Amino acid sequence: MNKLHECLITLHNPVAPNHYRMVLQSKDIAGHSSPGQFLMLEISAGYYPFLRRPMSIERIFSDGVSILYKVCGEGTKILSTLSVGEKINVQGPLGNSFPIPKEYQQYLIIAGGIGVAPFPALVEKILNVRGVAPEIILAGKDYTHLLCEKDFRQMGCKTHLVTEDGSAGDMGLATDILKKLNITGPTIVYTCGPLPMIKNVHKICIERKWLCYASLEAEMACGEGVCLGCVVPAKIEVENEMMARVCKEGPIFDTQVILWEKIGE
Amino acid sequence: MNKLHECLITLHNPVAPNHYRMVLQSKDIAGHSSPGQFLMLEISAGYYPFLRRPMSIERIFSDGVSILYKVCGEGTKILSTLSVGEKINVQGPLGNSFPIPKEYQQYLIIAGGIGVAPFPALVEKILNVRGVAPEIILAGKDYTHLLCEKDFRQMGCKTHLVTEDGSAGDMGLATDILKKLNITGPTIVYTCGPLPMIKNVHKICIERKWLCYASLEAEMACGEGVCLGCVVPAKIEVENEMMARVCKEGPIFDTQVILWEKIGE
Amino acid sequence: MNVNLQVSIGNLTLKNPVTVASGTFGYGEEYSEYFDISELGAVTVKSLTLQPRLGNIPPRIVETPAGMLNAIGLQNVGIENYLKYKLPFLRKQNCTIIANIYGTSIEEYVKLAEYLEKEGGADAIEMNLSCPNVHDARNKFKCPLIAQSPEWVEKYTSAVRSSVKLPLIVKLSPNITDITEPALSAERGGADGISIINTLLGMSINTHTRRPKLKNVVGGLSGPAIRPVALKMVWDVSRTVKIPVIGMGGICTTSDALEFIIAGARVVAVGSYLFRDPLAPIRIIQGLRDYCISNHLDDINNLVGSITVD
Amino acid sequence: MNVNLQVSIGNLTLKNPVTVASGTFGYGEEYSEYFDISELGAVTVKSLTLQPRLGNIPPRIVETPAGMLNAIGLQNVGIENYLKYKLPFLRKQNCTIIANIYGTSIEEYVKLAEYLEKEGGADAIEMNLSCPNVHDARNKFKCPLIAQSPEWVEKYTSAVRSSVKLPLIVKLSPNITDITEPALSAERGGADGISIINTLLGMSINTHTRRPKLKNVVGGLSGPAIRPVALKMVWDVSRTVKIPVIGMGGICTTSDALEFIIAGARVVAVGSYLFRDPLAPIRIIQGLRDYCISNHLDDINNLVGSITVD
Ligand SMILES: Cc1cc2nc3c(=O)[nH]c(=O)nc-3n(C[C@H](O)[C@H](O)[C@H](O)COP(=O)(O)OP(=O)(O)OC[C@H]3O[C@@H](n4cnc5c(N)ncnc54)[C@H](O)[C@@H]3O)c2cc1C
Ligand SMILES: Cc1cc2nc3c(=O)[nH]c(=O)nc-3n(C[C@H](O)[C@H](O)[C@H](O)COP(=O)(O)OP(=O)(O)OC[C@H]3O[C@@H](n4cnc5c(N)ncnc54)[C@H](O)[C@@H]3O)c2cc1C
Ligand SMILES: Cc1cc2nc3c(=O)[nH]c(=O)nc-3n(C[C@H](O)[C@H](O)[C@H](O)COP(=O)(O)O)c2cc1C
Ligand SMILES: Cc1cc2nc3c(=O)[nH]c(=O)nc-3n(C[C@H](O)[C@H](O)[C@H](O)COP(=O)(O)O)c2cc1C
Ligand code: FES
Ligand code: FES
Repeated sequence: MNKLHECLITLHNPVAPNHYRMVLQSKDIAGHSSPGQFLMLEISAGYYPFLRRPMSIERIFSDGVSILYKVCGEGTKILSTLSVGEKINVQGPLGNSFPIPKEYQQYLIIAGGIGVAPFPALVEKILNVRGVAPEIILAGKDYTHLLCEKDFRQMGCKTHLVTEDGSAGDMGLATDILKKLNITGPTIVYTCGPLPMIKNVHKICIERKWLCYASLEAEMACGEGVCLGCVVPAKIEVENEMMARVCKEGPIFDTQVILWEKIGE
Repeated sequence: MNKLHECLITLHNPVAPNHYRMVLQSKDIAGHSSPGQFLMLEISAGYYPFLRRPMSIERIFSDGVSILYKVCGEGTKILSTLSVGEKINVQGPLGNSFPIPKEYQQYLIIAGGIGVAPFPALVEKILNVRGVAPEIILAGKDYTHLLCEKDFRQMGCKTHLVTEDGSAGDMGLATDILKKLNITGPTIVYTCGPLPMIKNVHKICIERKWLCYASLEAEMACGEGVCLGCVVPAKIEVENEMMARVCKEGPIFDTQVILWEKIGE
Repeated sequence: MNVNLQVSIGNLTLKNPVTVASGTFGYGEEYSEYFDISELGAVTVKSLTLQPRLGNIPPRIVETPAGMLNAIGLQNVGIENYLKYKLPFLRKQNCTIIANIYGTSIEEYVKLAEYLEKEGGADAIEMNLSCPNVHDARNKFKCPLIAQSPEWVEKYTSAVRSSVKLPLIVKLSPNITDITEPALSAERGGADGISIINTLLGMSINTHTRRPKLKNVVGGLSGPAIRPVALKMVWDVSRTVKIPVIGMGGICTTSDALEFIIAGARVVAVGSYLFRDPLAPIRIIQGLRDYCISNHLDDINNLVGSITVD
Repeated sequence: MNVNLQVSIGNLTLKNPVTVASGTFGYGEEYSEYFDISELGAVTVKSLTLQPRLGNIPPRIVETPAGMLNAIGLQNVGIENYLKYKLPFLRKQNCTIIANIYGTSIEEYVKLAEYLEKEGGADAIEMNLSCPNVHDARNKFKCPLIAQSPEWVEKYTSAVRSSVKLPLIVKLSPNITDITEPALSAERGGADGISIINTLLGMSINTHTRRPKLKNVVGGLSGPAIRPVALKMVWDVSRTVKIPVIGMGGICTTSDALEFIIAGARVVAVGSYLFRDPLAPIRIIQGLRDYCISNHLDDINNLVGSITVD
């Protein structure tokens, strides 16, 4: 399978202040992608920026995939200026994907801000393979940071909104909702968003003996496991401590394998 | 006068293979420009490329100026992708301009390839201030490299075409035509193009005791005389040998002051 | 036209002068999904140490203008795992292998080299005497790299030289006043080739937290940003020593590779730019062939050091 | 909020910590068309020599990824013309002046400094001991820069120190194994400040002609490409010496300037980036003020060296 593609941009829309959705045409990428995987985008032809930018796959269509991104630096700013009809060099799909173990009847997604990006594809897949719609907690700074709400509702998901300023849904954090939710029984939690959120979700899951899969982020150079730049301390094989590559062993990790105490900040 | 301008691109057309004309909106630049001066264009917001690109002013309108350029490297390639309606940061006008001394009744322009760029503005000015249309030798590799021919004819210039492959006009070099031209009396020659052409035009002018002004090119960093990167060996003030800055003392030089023997290649 | 792209380092012949820089190609598996890695003149593997190493605490990389800083800290599987799990793949692909090694003493380098030779783990050995990321950044201050001491370079080189027969390459650091001094030492010590350059020391600060962006504080700068510096050092060294120079530092395109070869590099390595374009080395091999053809050169060796300086 | 931006080098007070790098601002006239140059903490002028110099034969500059190479070769009007034709303008504008000087011997440096002091030609002197473009590139090989020899740095510095009272800054080269050594020498020699960095040696080759793009073969690399290297050296030196450091190397934005100040620079200089944006220093002065306000700092001096390294 070829992992380097010149993709036509077939859609590029603002979806919220500073947030965009881009659809990339490629049957090849679409045919090989699974929810949770990501792409490395070549932002410009020159050396500015020098490195590609990692972006989660938001949705998988028959002839392409979409990404959902936030402008937060030079690279994403330039990305946001590209027009429909232009081409962009895309590497991927890369990394592992969300496991959907059968033994769990309940699926709960907890997304913080732009961390929602990988979940539309996941919801579709769970609907397809398990026939249930996951419950979702959508958290954000304010109402403009709650993305994909409509999509999730259309797919039949029970969706809880929570904002730090109370401008939509409850006021508070994702974990406030999580603590209040009346869910019992074997549950599997999928989460993505700011690291402190993921850490807290992980703790709550441990207490409840739930399985928790998080999509992690790290500065990446190669996206292919060769530079060893994107690592996170983890215990993956038989208690063996290692530096796991977010781009290869991840980006999806069972949060129990992450050595949280060794992660700074 | 402010020399830094965010200019709207109001026209951007291919005029020949790899050649473009761009019109930059700015009353300020238009109001202060003279034929022979140049602009330094910021090609992109990032550091690729790092330096601005020098471009001659082709024509001066009431509310802007045009440039005529050839794609020959990374910078001009990126420039050629900009669209009408986008803005570009332009520094200028910079440098000196073509002198039009009264004592000469005959004006002859010799342009090689993209070296034609500064001459439409010069022809307009000579028409305005002297009421005569200069005679023009337009030289190029082949017929696609003869630019502005129509413009010059419309302005009433007698125009001689010459191409290396004979695909338009005579076959040969600009200097072949120059040698054949039946011009006598005090003549002033303006020239721009490849350095060997300029050198040969200069030699012929010396023989004929004609005055010759050339627009020179040099790698430039600042365009403002501070980096001393763009110099050419010259004897400008009272026989004093110096390294003249193409961006400040030039780009227009009386070819007699250039120390041709000290220019390599 | 038939063009010879073969070049030699010691008694090793590479089918073409293009390899990859250690640490930017792993052990070959990942990029073998992108192209047939046996097409490379050689695969240079990530630095190997006696024991597996976890490397530095992240963040380990920062993007910089036209380049990047890394402070990986030599995370690697260790020599035994390499021989057991990585080597068979490379051999199956039929790759020419340059094994890069890193030790904390002369003895460790010797052990690593001997082990590699005994187990057939490499076709040439590259001694990394110049990794900027394995000391604590604050102590590094008065604890120079081996490559910064011409005297030590010679000692290290000759110790390894006298214990193995494999072609021996010494990788030097650009963080030095005069790169030709350790280069001459390496040659005297018996090296068959010199790799330049490893990364330039650099750092980057987060102005909000007022902390270094790299957890290890300091890292190594690579990428096109450093290309002019690398090229100058290749020119300096290749005029000074008689053994071949393996040039690297910001090589992205055929034109970049040509600059290094014309300056005097017998072999060129693509490093950080692989992260942008994994196919770059293949494009360069083809591009070198094309350049030779259009310039009527039937042997790339005639291009090496062909710079004219008046 | 009132923010103090004043900083000192020796007994000279600058109204803010932003100057320009020697050789990128001429003698101030040109860019005074763009902004009020007296708003700068100081104007640092192009290197001055005893006699006017024509400089190197062109081509003198080459663009490189995120940077440029220059081989100007110290073209300048000479000290007398400076005093006669350039100084009056700077004085009329009310600029604080750092005069950068270059000599080919201790005596020349002393003469230049004494002349400047006598004629009131500067408010501080910067000794350029690190110009990479004034030797023939091929001889340069074994003819190091003064700044590459800690011993000579001390001799040169103390000679000038003992002949003038003006604040004395020594400008060092990054082409060195350990920049702290000449920095310590300069301090011992009596310098009031250290400017780092001058350019990194580099080169570039035209692959069609197989000749160097610069007529002088080798040039000095500047611009954002070298910023991480410069920042690391500023951090190293400012932890080592007690005198102020003037940091430069690829500074373009307020954020870049902040990195240098947080790393330990008391003053920052904008160099090559002026060619892109002549207003950059003014933007940075305003940006530093804004940063201080939003970070509740009433004195920029409290930011100097405020990096946290755990
Ligand atoms: C596996 C993965 C999936 C991601 N998916 C998405 C997504 O779907 N939508 C989205 O908006 N963002 C996503 N991100 C984050 C996204 O990659 C960064 O926001 C982006 O790289 C910022 O680039 P910039 O040039 O705008 O920012 P700058 O700050 O200018 O970037 C400088 C450097 O830092 C890196 N960087 C900056 N922020 C991050 C970050 N949060 N994570 C990793 N590297 C970073 C950049 O890649 C670049 O190398 C993902 C990151 C990873 C690792
Ligand atoms: C005063 C002046 C006026 C000019 N007017 C015009 C014009 O009207 N139309 C036009 O097409 N071109 C003109 N040029 C040449 C034009 O500036 C170059 O073609 C352009 O800079 C090439 O940039 P690039 O990035 O495409 O090429 P690259 O080769 O990638 O550029 C690399 C570097 O070399 C410099 N460079 C390359 N070619 C030249 C050149 N011929 N002269 C000076 N520097 C060069 C670039 O500016 C850049 O710094 C002029 C040059 C000068 C000095
Ligand atoms: C992420 C990364 C890891 C590296 N690891 C090693 C290493 O393990 N051993 C080594 O000798 N050099 C290592 N290097 C240095 C490269 O081999 C090379 O010398 C340097 O990056 C310059 O080349 P480039 O600019 O093309 O990347 C590493 C470089 C990078 C960017
Ligand atoms: C065109 C040019 C000319 C320079 N001339 C001098 C000089 O005359 N004296 C000097 O000490 N440094 C000179 N420098 C070095 C700069 O002062 C500065 O140290 C270096 O460029 C790094 O800063 P930058 O990356 O911001 O340009 C020159 C640099 C450039 C680009
Ligand atoms: S990004 Fe290179 S190993 Fe993960
Ligand atoms: S381009 Fe800087 S002096 Fe002319």
